Amino acid sequence: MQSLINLWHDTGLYHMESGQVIMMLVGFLMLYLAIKKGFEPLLLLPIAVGTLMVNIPGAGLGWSAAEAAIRTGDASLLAQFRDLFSLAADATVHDVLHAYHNAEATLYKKALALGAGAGFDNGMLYTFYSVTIASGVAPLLIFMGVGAMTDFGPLLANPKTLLLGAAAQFGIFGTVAGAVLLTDAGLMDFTMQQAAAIGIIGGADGPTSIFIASKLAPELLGAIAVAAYSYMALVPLIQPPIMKALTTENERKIAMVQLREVTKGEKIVFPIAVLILVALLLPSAAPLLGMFCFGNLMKESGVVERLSDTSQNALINIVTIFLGLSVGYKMSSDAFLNGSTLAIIVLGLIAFCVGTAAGVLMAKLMNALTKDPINPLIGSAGVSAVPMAARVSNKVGLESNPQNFLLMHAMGPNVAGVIGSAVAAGVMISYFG
Amino acid sequence: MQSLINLWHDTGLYHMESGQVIMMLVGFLMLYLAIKKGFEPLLLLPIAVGTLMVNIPGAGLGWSAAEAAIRTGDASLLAQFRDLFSLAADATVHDVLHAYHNAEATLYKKALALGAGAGFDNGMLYTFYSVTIASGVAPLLIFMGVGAMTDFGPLLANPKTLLLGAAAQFGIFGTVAGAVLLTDAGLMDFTMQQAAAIGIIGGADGPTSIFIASKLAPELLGAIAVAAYSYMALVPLIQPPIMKALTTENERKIAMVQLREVTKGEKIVFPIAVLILVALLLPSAAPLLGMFCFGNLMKESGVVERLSDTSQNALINIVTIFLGLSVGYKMSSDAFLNGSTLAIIVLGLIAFCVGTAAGVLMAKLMNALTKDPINPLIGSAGVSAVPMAARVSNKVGLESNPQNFLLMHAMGPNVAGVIGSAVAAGVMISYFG
Amino acid sequence: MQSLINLWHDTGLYHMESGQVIMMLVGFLMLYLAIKKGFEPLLLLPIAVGTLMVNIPGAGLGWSAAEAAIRTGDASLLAQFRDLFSLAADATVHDVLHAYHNAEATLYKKALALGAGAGFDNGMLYTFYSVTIASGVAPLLIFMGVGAMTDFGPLLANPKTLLLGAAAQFGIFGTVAGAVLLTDAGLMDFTMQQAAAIGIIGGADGPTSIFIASKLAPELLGAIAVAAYSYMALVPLIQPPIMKALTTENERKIAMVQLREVTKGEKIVFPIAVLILVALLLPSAAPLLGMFCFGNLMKESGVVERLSDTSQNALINIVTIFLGLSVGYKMSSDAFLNGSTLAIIVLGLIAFCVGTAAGVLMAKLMNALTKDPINPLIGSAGVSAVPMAARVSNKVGLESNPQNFLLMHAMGPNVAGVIGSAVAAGVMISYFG
Amino acid sequence: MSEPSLVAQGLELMIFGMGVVFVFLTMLVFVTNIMSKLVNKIAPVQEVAPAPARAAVPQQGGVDPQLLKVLSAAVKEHRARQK
Amino acid sequence: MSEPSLVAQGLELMIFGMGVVFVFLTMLVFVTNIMSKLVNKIAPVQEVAPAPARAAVPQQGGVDPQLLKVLSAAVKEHRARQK
Amino acid sequence: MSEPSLVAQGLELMIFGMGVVFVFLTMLVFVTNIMSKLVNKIAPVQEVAPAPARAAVPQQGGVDPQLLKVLSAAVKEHRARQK
Ligand code: NA
Ligand code: NA
Ligand code: NA
Repeated sequence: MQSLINLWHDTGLYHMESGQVIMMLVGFLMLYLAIKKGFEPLLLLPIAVGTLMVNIPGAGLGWSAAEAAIRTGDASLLAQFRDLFSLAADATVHDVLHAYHNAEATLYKKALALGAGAGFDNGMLYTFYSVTIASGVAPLLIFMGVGAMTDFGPLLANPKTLLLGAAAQFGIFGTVAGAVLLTDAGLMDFTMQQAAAIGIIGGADGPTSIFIASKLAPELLGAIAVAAYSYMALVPLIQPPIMKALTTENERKIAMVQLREVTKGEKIVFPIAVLILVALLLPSAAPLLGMFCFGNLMKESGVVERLSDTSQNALINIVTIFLGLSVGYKMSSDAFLNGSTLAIIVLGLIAFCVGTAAGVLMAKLMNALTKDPINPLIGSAGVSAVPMAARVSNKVGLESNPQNFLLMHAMGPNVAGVIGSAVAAGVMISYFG
Repeated sequence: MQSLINLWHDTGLYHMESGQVIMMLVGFLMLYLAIKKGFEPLLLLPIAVGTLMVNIPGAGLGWSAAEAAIRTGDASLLAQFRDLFSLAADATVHDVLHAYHNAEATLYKKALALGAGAGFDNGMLYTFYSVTIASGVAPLLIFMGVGAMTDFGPLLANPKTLLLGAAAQFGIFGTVAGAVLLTDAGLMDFTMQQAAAIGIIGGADGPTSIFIASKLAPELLGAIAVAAYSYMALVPLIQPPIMKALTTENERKIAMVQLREVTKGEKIVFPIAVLILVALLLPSAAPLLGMFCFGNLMKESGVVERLSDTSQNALINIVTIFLGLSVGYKMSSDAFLNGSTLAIIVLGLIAFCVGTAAGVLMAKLMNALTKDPINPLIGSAGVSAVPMAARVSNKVGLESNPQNFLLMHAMGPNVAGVIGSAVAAGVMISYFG
Repeated sequence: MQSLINLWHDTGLYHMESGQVIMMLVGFLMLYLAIKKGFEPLLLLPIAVGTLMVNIPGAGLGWSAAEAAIRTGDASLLAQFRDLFSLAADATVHDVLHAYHNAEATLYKKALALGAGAGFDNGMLYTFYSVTIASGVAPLLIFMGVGAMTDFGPLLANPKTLLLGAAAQFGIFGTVAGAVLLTDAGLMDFTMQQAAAIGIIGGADGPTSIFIASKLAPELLGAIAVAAYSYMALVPLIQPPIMKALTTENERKIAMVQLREVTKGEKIVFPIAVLILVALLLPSAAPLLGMFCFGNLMKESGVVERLSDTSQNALINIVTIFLGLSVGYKMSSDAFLNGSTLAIIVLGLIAFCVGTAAGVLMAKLMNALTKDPINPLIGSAGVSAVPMAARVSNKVGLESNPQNFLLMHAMGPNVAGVIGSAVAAGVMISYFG
Repeated sequence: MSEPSLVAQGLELMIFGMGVVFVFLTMLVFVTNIMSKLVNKIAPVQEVAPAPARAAVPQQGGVDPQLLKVLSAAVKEHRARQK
Repeated sequence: MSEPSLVAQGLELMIFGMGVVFVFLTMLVFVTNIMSKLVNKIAPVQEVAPAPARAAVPQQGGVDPQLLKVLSAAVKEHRARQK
Repeated sequence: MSEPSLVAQGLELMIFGMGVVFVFLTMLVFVTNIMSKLVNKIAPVQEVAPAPARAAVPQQGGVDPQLLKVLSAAVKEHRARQK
């Protein structure tokens, strides 16, 4: 009979909390957006499933061995955790969990060892998160694969579009300032680290956002990742109104000079040059830009096609599956259902808008200062979101001048935006390191 | 000269024990079955090679750093292990090993640290086993890949065949009861955990068997895995006599109603529906069924083809290689050459037979109760062993009625059997958790 | 303002040391050789990028958490490390680092835990190195993939060419003796382990060299790996003069008997036979030869094509990427810029030359003793470097006799050389184990 | 409360186990039937939007299916004319 | 030395951040321009040596591009003649 | 028992090492010869049973070789006629 009761106590229904129900609805919403609306499905679909799984009540897929031991262990084990965290004898499970989640590294590891020693296992999503994200490895491998997919040709043909990729990063740093001002006004309560992690959404680059959030504010990682990928998917809706508001019809009609042919040699040397510049100026950007340049060099060198193919396909796909599920681990109701998430959504949108505007305005400025005409519509592509943002530039351009194909011209600032946000990430790691 | 003696002492011949010779013969037998007989070669071939490797005398491919230190370390190191396990000063290497293998988690980890600290390394197969099976990750990834290969169409066209997949799981639980009765009769000495792990062989699902065995009775994992895969390969021999004995010629001639077309939408929503039901009713089945549904959703959603392809190919292949070799780690002579293995082989066969019979009888019962005719031959497919069991249903059906193609009808219970045994696995985890 | 200074202190320029500049030049040289000269680019390109990355000043990609804590932690943390290593209170960062790098295993692990506990992370390349090379796993997986790419047909058609693969291993052991004599003469200061690790370069087999170096002399791994792959690429330059010097024009014209057809059965049984011989005679060679035979059996059995394909493609490519970058971790200026590297380069070249000569001389000896004529040019292929060395035999042969195609005949000793150097590696593991 | 005998535990696990399996799969029958009706009534499937951005990267080793279609169509015509 | 206010830190990070981003990318503009000129003047690209040894193993699932070229050329001719 | 000198150890390793390598590979020559005879006499290879179940899944990104054969045959005919 006891077993029957155990079994009922083991059902999800018995344990279901309202927060978990809401998070499951969030998971379904993401599935809908990924499958029916085509919102960055490669990431959003695994994130959605991870969200559903981590919120299955009682399944403990997101629990470490320590959390499982605290939640489901017997009284004597709980007492050992109380001792470990120097809590009073009447501290509840909730108190112990709170102490565990806020423990500094050494104590945290002792708690893990205590849980594992008592025979508890890490949950699947916790394991995936530790190996892929907490270690920092997964975003770097994605960056390597993206590097191997990137063609720097259009950028090399017109290097000054790098400046558009620089300007658009104002979306990142403007948002940091915004988050700080919100805190100062008492509306929110962000630390500098959290403000920086939120700002990086404006980089419009998923792996960079996850990389920085895991280092500066892992508690916000779920919301940041979801916001970053969602807004990347929404670029075709977000950008055009801003682009049109900041440009005149005549500016949008500007035809640009045909891009010159770029040689194989230039393409091979460029990633090496970037790497040298990183080494000289901003070592803290070395992991992200190093792996990005490595991937690109594998592609352009032409001598390691097998490795380039694998990093663009099997490897990046494997990593994407685990990365997505792992982000789900940070989509538990405690982590997601609070005011921060709302602020992240609002600030993330602002970051995208500001970045878009800054890119367009920079293009207008350059147009005023240089000889070769620049269509300001390609400035918006500086936010990254490759190749979506470049396609948006092209589409808006065609509306004003059906003969004017901006796609290739916009690819320059577009890939520059990737470099730009990796540089911004490096600045943040250096600032807080 | 000493070196020459060392070298002789290092040969396999010097150390070869009879148990190792027998296990190598078992390995050769598995190779023969895999290569010449086509018995589930994807798993049996790596398991066979793992078996050969782990039984190479003196190579220590299956030793942890602790076991290597105990077996080959000097006297002072052995004394440290004696102290660790609180053994008397005259405890032999054999006693220390015994204490090590039976140590509880904390002490076990201390032993590993002591061995590693003395400069010993984990053997290759021990490493593979820890990472893939002990962590639980490999069977889950296989399940994801299988999910991405599974077509639920036939099941969705005729959902009541799910009940056939339920009935066939009686092979699992009937065998548990059998193992317990054997123990009660004094013929064997199984714990409840061991009985449950053996029963799961009746699920006719390799990864589920390995997943459950690694959690409930890792000491039996080798024999359980080999039995599960061998009997899955033997389905065409085991099932037909039972199917024919339980059905009349007229029953076998029953023609079934043509299956309706299933829409893409249904196929997309189905894995989500399964996941919801798991969340509500049986969270302990969440890892297995969650990954299975994730794989299927990747396939059916159609928006993440790259991920679906990779999980069906590169990823599942990589995991299969490591999983197979890792099972070999549990094929050492101590673990395999004992009465338990014989009992596992006998009970596993009984489990398959009982499951087959239960499926057929359930089909006859449903046929009596419902309107649409069900050919009872498709009941046997409820054991899983996809798609072998469904093919067997089709083949036996054709013998009685050369115009009656049961393959698609049998695919319904066949995939239902996969869900059924994952549910049974969840029950066991919940029962012993 | 302080932040600005921090940022300047964070630039690479501020920290750049001359050693790092030189190592970066070494990295560029390797890139040049890989991309423009086609020197084993699959390995040299990732190694080169790893070299660049690990030498980025201040980026710490090659630092463990402990090294990062010692180098960049505050005074109180440094004091804790001083205590850990029992150093005096005035020990400098440099002294502590020295103690850390030379600590025995237990103390080393404590230092890692102390660094991690203080919130420092392992650098990317350190992580890759630990997982792929220090664990020994990556070279073994490469060996598995190479096994799945190897055709033993030519060897099976003429098994006595195995002896050529044996003779060429004199390059390995002769070099060991040479390194020891250099040390005895006071010219160098190698331990036996280091001498052995250097000698293995003569095996002309990259993964074997890395495997042995990681076990016997990890401090020399970078130079050994680079030397091994570079000389493998230089085989077409190194071997022909030696081959011509040791043979007469008439010997080079010898036409060999057409190779017989080899059956599928022989090809399937051969890797199993090798594995049995390993088990009986040289268990210490079991990891390398076991994985090699496993890969070959997957290929030849024909029943696990998916696994064979994956091990030849996705898996070996993934491992190669990480292996290459990880070797870069050992290309820091301290480890590389010293007399040892020069000696390794010289001794490695000697090893190649001696191995080549031994193979050719053995072929001449066999030719004198047996009936079937052997063209001594195929002896040089015994060094391994598959299939480059066999092609060289063919090319030199064609120069003397444009009708004489030696390629297939040379493939026998060529793959025998792989087995031979794995056996030599086993001898070394056994000798020092 | 004394530990029940091993046999009792085994029978208990059997009954509970089969019970849960049947409850779960029976409910899944109902859920599936309802789901199928709902899906086919309320939301007849529309083709999903083409996957954006990086999904657009061609599959590994893949051959343009369009090209293959063109080629095989051409070959068919070619053969037809040969007859 | 007291900790600067959060707002001050935020503004500081903004200014430094944008500064570094612009300095880095501006230098990259110059480096790229110089690099392109150097590369195209000093070392006009020669085809690299064919990748040796294991690189020669055919790519997974790949289709011989040469074959496809032949095929599609054939199909084009074929169509041209059909017109 | 004093430690032998480094040179003595080096020579010892050389002699033992080459000895083991030759013993191992010489035995492998014999084993291979015997194995080949046994295999070809006792068990002439039959085709193995087609790999079951999951092995049947088509390889990643693969192109139907049959299709390619048809296509290239067609193209050859096509060309032949053009001459
Ligand atoms: Na960006
Ligand atoms: Na089943
Ligand atoms: Na060799």
